[in-house]
Amino acid sequence: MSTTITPPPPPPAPPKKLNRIGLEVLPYRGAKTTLCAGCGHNSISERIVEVFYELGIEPWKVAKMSGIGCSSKTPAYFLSQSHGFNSVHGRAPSVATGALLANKNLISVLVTGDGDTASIGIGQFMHMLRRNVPLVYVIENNGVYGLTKGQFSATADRGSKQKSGVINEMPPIDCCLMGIELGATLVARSFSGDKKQLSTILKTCLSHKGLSLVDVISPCVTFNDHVGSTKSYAYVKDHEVALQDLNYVPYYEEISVEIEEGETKDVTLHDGSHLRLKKLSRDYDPTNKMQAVQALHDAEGKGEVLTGILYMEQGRETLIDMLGVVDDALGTLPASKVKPGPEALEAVMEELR
Amino acid sequence: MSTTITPPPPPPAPPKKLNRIGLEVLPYRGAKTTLCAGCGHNSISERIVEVFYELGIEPWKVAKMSGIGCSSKTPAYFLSQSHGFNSVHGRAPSVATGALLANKNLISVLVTGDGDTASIGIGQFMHMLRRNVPLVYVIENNGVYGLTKGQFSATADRGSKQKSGVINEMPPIDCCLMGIELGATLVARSFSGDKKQLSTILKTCLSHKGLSLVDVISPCVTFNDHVGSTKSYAYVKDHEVALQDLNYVPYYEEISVEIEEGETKDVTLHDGSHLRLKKLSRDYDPTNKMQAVQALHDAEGKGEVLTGILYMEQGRETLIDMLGVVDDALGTLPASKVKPGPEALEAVMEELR
Amino acid sequence: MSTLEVSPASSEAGHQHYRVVNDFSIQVGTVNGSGSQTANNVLMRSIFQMGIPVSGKNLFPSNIAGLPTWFTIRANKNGWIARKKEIDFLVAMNPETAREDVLKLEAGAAVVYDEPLKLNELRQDLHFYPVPFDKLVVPVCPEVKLRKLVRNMIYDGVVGHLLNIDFEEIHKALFKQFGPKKAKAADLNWGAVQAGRKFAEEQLKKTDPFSVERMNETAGKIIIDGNSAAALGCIFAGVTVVTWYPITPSSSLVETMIGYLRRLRTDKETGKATYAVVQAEDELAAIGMVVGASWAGARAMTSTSGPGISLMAEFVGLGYYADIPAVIFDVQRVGPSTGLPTRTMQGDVLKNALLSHGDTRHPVLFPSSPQECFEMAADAFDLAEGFQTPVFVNTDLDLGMNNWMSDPFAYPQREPKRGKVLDAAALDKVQEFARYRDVDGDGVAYRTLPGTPHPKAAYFTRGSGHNEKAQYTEREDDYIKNVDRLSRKFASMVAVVPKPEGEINPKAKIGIVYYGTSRYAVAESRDQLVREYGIETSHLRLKAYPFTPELLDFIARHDRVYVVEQNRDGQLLALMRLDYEPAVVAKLRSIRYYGGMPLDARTVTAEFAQQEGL
Amino acid sequence: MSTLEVSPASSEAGHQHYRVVNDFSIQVGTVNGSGSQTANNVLMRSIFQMGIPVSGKNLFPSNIAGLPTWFTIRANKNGWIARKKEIDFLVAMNPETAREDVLKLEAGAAVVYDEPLKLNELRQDLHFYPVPFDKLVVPVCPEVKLRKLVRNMIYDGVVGHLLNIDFEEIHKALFKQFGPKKAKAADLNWGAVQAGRKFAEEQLKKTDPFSVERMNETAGKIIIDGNSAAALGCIFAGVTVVTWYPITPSSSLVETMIGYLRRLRTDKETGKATYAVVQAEDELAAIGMVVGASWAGARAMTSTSGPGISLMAEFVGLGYYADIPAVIFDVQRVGPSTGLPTRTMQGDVLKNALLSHGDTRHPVLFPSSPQECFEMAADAFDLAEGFQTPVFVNTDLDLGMNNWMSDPFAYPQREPKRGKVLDAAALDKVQEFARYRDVDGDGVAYRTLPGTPHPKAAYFTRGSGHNEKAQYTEREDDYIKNVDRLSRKFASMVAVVPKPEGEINPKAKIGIVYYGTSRYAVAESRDQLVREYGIETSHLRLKAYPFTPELLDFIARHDRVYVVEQNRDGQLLALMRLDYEPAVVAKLRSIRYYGGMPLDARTVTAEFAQQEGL
Ligand SMILES: Cc1ncc(C[n+]2csc(CCOP(=O)(O)OP(=O)(O)O)c2C)c(N)n1
Ligand SMILES: Cc1ncc(C[n+]2csc(CCOP(=O)(O)OP(=O)(O)O)c2C)c(N)n1
Ligand code: SF4
Ligand code: SF4
Ligand SMILES: [Mg+2]
Ligand SMILES: [Mg+2]
Repeated sequence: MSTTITPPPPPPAPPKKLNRIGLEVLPYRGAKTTLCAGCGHNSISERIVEVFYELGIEPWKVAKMSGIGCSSKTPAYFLSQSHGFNSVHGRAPSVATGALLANKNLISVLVTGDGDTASIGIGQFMHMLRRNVPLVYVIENNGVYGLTKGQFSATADRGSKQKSGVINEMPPIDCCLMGIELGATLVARSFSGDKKQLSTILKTCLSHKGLSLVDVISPCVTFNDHVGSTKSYAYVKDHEVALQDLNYVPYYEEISVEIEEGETKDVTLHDGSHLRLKKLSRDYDPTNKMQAVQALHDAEGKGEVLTGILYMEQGRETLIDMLGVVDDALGTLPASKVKPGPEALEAVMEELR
Repeated sequence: MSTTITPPPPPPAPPKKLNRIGLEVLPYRGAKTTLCAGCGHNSISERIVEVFYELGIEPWKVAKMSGIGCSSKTPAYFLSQSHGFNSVHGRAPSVATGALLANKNLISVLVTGDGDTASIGIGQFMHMLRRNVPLVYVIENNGVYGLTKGQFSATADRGSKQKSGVINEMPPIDCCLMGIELGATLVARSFSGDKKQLSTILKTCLSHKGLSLVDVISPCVTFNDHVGSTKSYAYVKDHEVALQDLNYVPYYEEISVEIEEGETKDVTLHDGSHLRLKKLSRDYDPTNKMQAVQALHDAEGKGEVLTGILYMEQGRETLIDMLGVVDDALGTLPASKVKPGPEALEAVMEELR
Repeated sequence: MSTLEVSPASSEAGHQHYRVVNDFSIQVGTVNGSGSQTANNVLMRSIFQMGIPVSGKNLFPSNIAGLPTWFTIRANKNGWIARKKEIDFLVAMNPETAREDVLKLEAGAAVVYDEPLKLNELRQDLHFYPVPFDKLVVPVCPEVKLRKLVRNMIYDGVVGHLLNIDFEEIHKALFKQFGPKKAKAADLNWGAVQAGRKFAEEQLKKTDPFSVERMNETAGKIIIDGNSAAALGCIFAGVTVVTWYPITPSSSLVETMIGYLRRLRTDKETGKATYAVVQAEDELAAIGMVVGASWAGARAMTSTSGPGISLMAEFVGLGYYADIPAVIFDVQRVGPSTGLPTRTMQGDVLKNALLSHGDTRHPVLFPSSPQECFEMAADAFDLAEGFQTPVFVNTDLDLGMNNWMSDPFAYPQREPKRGKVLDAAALDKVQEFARYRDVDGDGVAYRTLPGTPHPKAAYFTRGSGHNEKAQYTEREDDYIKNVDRLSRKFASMVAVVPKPEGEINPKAKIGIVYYGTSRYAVAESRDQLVREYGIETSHLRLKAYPFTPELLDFIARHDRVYVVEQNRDGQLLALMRLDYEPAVVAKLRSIRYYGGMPLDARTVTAEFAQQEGL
Repeated sequence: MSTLEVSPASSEAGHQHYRVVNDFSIQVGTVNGSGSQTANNVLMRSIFQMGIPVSGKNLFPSNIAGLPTWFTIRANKNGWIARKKEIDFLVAMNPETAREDVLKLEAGAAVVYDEPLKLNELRQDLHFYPVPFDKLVVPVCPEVKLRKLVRNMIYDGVVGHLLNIDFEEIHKALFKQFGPKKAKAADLNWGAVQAGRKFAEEQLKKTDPFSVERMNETAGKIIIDGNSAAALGCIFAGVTVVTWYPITPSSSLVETMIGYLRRLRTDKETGKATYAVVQAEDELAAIGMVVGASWAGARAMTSTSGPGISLMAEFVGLGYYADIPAVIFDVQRVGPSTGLPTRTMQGDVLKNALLSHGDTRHPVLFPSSPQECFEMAADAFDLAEGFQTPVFVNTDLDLGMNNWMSDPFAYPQREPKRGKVLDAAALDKVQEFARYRDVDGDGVAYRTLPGTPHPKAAYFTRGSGHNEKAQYTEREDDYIKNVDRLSRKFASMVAVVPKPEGEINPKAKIGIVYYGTSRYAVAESRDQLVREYGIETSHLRLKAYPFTPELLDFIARHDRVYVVEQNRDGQLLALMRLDYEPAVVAKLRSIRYYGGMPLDARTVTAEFAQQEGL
């Protein structure tokens, strides 16, 4: 039996919010997430949506890259109007590098997991760092392989406990330390639960020229959020030490607030935006490489999760700079630019006669 | 036309020198080298022959492992009575790990190149370090791919010049730094031209329990020994800074010389041998990880080649310890040890009914 | 088309016109991560305990929680336990898929569903049983957080009642499933079962024809998945080094093994391990460790699936060319690339046989049941060590991850065959040890292990050119001699690999060749062919590549032979095309299914009928 | 057995009984790293400049300096430039191999040798010319360090005189070799040539029959190696992204390309590069970058050899399954594993066609000459972008690293075919963009590039299951539809890949099928078959897999067809076995050579004769 009901007329739609390039938030969203409810990765996706929307970046300029894993699925869940590439396990760095070689004008965001980056992918990760490939590299770090059901990854801390009770005995690979040592020009750590810090860091990365690396502790609620895990929400909340209070002022906005001398440092980023770092408990100079290394060592010793901008170096040549390529995307240069003329071939032939 | 000459009777052979287990040096030698005359790698092979002979290690206990490259060929040129395995490019760490899993009683020496380790092999290298696989890992570091004719490897210094004039723009991977950060328990750097230091370091490694890493600058005379290269004989001689004057006293010899307080430090190694480190220009404590990291950073900044024992940590569990395996080699355990009885199978079957 | 041995279903459902006993399929559609796995296993196990042949297949998404997942149970008195394409009895718990699931049913099927879904509005020709799960769960499970999980157990009670399952058996199965340590959870769940039963008894009127009756076909049998069976097989074959990198559907092979190893392979005297398991950083390292360990004398293995196979290519080529044993379990899933990680396929057969650049050829074993997973582990090690070469065991997701009933495994009497290894004593006796000399003419040379205390023992292993004495060479003659020996070695394996099983029916003109998990669908399809078309067939189930003479003989005795496989490109047929004379190949036909579901008989029968013009 | 068109050599050497003009082989045996390469190239080039068809093959060890190396030159008036198995004229400079080299010669051969080696004591039936190289080098080269290098140039003078080579041509070749920037070195070396010439004129009495005489067969031709030709081909095909990892024998392809790119592809207006070359950390990264770059719209390629191919497997599978172009040059060497890195083979043909796990199939091109290396680069890019899939160009060490005479390359008039790419304007016109929809029925769907300023442009690329709209799916029907499209796409390529070349001889019952560098030996062997056995053959040289109808037609027209290839397992024949009906396969025979040397005609003829029972 079925009854027909006449629906009431829809209420008038509220005026939609538009960003500075006139887009709603919708094109910045992605498909519905298929990750577990409560997964840290979902919060990171939300931050990405928010940041791109707020900065008013044209979605079509963006290339979303990833490897394989729960984390690597997430590019499907944000920026539906950007091209995405969910490649193979651990090898997103090379794919992203290739994409930027083809089109240096792409804004590339690479999202990966700790297994994807630090286990199978550590080789490509390290060489991408050396090359200072200009992209934003986000590690959604939960210390386990989520998608294959919770085995330890190479970022699992020594002594951290698996759900089954097994204790990790191997020392962790600290991806931020690797980033600092190997050539990333912006290195930060954050926590999926810290909306403001993470958004600010992501915006800073998007204003930076060069490789920016953000290691985001992103708890896996299904396999690594229990007591004994050092990547649980509770553990990270208890052990997080933020290095700075961060504020980002985009280049297209006027700087209004005066900065307090001594306490806050203002850094002008590559695109003219500003990052303001307000000192918290300790003195920290993120342009000092050794200090950054030392701080990470100390934090590891104390079991602290150090968050904030760990390191930044401005002005270093990126891979693209070193290659000295033309301004337009190589991939779509017209034949006239990429096919030398008959006389060029004839000259070569003549030499070989 | 041929003339027959009666040869004079051979002179009586001089009494052959034997080492402490009664072997001549011959079984410690290998096949004739096919490397270029003057190649640093040949000197390293000589040191290995010398060290194993002098320490009187049974050749049959040794497994010589390598990847692919000029350097990786060298295991054929020493210890002809030891099993050798010249595997695939960049993946010797996994092969060596496997061999030690099968037979933990092997003394494993892995010889590799900078391309083999730092380029294609960096992933396996890093994970081997984390596992603290008990072997001696020797990098014959010439900054180039010798066997494929001189392309830069990932250890080439920034600004170093190729024979063709091309300048390297990428930052180098410092394998010692990686070793220290990732879990090697003995990290040293040496120079193929420094016989005494290299021998002493190799002996120390053989007395150490855990992963010992020796990065030996080993000039490639054919492709990287010119002016402008930072891995040439001349450059290294000019820029080498030795951290210590090293002396090794094997466990089976009595310690004769008294050590001078303050100047020399005596370290008892795992097998009871002693390493004596005499301070040179600067104070340096090789058990201090951060100091080691700092020293390498400083040296890089100054263009110095820091040699000697950079870092050591005694007593940490090796992979084999963590696995808690029986004393005998797993590979040759009798069937009675590795095949559970019928009752065991029946018990499992019963549970599944 | 249905295969019930009864009169066809009446078009107006609603009355129980006839009975269908011990011959139906159940499908439970739930949400991944909702704990339905336990309820499903209990259901399957209780039917099994009633002595009825049964199979259960988990059709799950590549996702941890939240996506649709299905579980199919087939109970069949004749022992047909292949997946049945048609669902007879649906339990629709997932709002996302319920409508489509119901619409796909054939007339006469039964549907237990979550009442608010109102599925009964969709069709008139089904037997509907609405159940108010949310209401029922409240009194049995006071703790709100647990309700999502416990809720599913209610359908076991409902279905148990409707199908006439003995509740004693459900109780037993449930408590077995939870184990003694989780008795409290078991009690809670048992309450849910009873609530479901009570509701069904009081509120539902049975109108569908399906039910179970006790049989005696499963006595003494066990229930086990292929991965666990393979794990046990490795342990009883004396594996000593295990390396792995997690990947669906192979992870559970090693994960289960770790558990059993702890229990079965801890040295009694010392309390130490007689094995080493290492989680590698990737598949290149996993196979590299296996190669190193095998070289040093261990029985070493790794387990992976498609993407891992691609990454292992270089090392497998080294193993082939340098005569190094290795055992690789490939729990096949749908490729290429990442493909469908939670769907089944026989997609790596040709690829594994040819893996790596250059001229290579590798043996591949094809287990079809947990029992064969168990037995072929030993075969694989014996083959790898006996022939000093990498060996693949190509199982698949269906076999590896699903629960199967099986005869209990017989204790392997055969001692491990460690192959031609010369120890110090043997070296004393030989005049010269030449690592790659074909002393026995079978292509298999003698080897020594590192650590052998003998001056003659050492040799140098390399993936570059080597002569008989393992010395480096680039000589044409040395190279040819060595790779000819490798060809000879491959040919020698024919005498040793597991022989096919089957039956030559003297009345049959047509033969069917198949392997692995196609076994179940083919058996049932052959029965369908007889009953529906009056066509008798012979059949041969292959267990190994290289092929043995039985296959050639089988083909010779038939006019045409269908090769059934679960991949797009006919990969096993491809190997036959490569190895056999054209006259032989001319008799071969191909039946392929590549949709990623476990193969069902109807698909085989239909394709056969079509190609035969029936 | 010799093929000279003259009366057989007298058994007592020592007198010049007859003349053999423009038909002989020279082999120079030296030590690797001794700079003999220059002397050899000058020798080859001066014969070339005299208008005589010539080829030069460097048979070098996998070593940088110190191991034996050989260079073989073949001069032949008929244009037979395959390697000749028998050496007519030996220059023995290397004490390590000189004896064995001399012992292998056939009676009547000539030997120029370093006097102290006393090779004349070994045999009576050769023409010996002792030369005191060490003495001669002293006056021409005061600098002791350089003598090792300059010494070799002396044999050019000796051989030039003995073979009657025009010294003007030697001079020209030498200065061309050194180039204007190294004029001083050239002068020094020219002095050495003259010293050799003077010595020979004054001290050696010509007794052997071999000499050159000017012809006009090389006018306008160039000398180039296949790798350089491929490099130029890529440049003129508009390559924009090149990635690589060094490996013999492929390194020089990219290294040469880098040089030419700087010169030919620096944007005139801005002085900036219209290309990017990246030396990757390994082959996984090299192919990963190519996949990423191609996805983003570049014409991207990499170059490698066997071990690199194995490492690229996973990404190639992704390219296949996700429809991403990629061009991979495989300069084949001897496998499996590291194999013989400096020896040639066609060992990756089958492997590349099938690379990666799961059901995959890839097109492979087979260039046979530098000219085809040049042309097929464009073909490969057009194919890769046209069909959105990885494409292999299987060249080999012989072609890639040896110097070949060639017609100059014609300027490619065809514009690059960039395939089905929708830009913003095109997107405006389409109603819906569905990335994997087979709009045209050829299996090739339309794609968009990242960075396209259009809201409809974006889609999501993945190696996991995807439907027409590039959405994630695990559905059976979606999967089957997609992989069926990929099969269709592969079939569509047949119409586009380069067609084979050959000739159907109406008198011939037997055909010969071959590809790549077997071309030269087959041409000569066919001539031998006619002259020695009176057997006429047809021939067909394949240029691509998938096979085109011409091949089937060719087979149909002959009783039997020999497939000639340079590998152990008959890899191309294997592909034919996979793709063709048994009746077709029944006609196929296999001639295989797998010793790692460039194929010679004698080997083909002998094998043919044996199989034909001649
Ligand atoms: C070559 C290969 N090996 C293994 C896998 C299986 N696999 C899929 S995801 C994954 C781990 C992912 O872990 P991580 O990167 O930490 O992501 P998370 O799921 O934790 O977000 C593995 C091992 C694969 N897809 N490919
Ligand atoms: C998979 C693979 N890629 C490339 C090569 C080619 N190759 C051989 S040795 C080598 C580099 C060796 O460099 P390094 O390790 O520094 O050793 P060196 O020769 O300098 O001692 C390369 C790239 C190979 N053998 N295998
Ligand atoms: S399994 Fe873990 S990482 Fe994966 S989606 Fe669930 S919570 Fe997130
Ligand atoms: S090329 Fe370089 S590394 Fe190789 S053997 Fe010669 S000098 Fe040594
Ligand atoms: Mg993770
Ligand atoms: Mg090197």
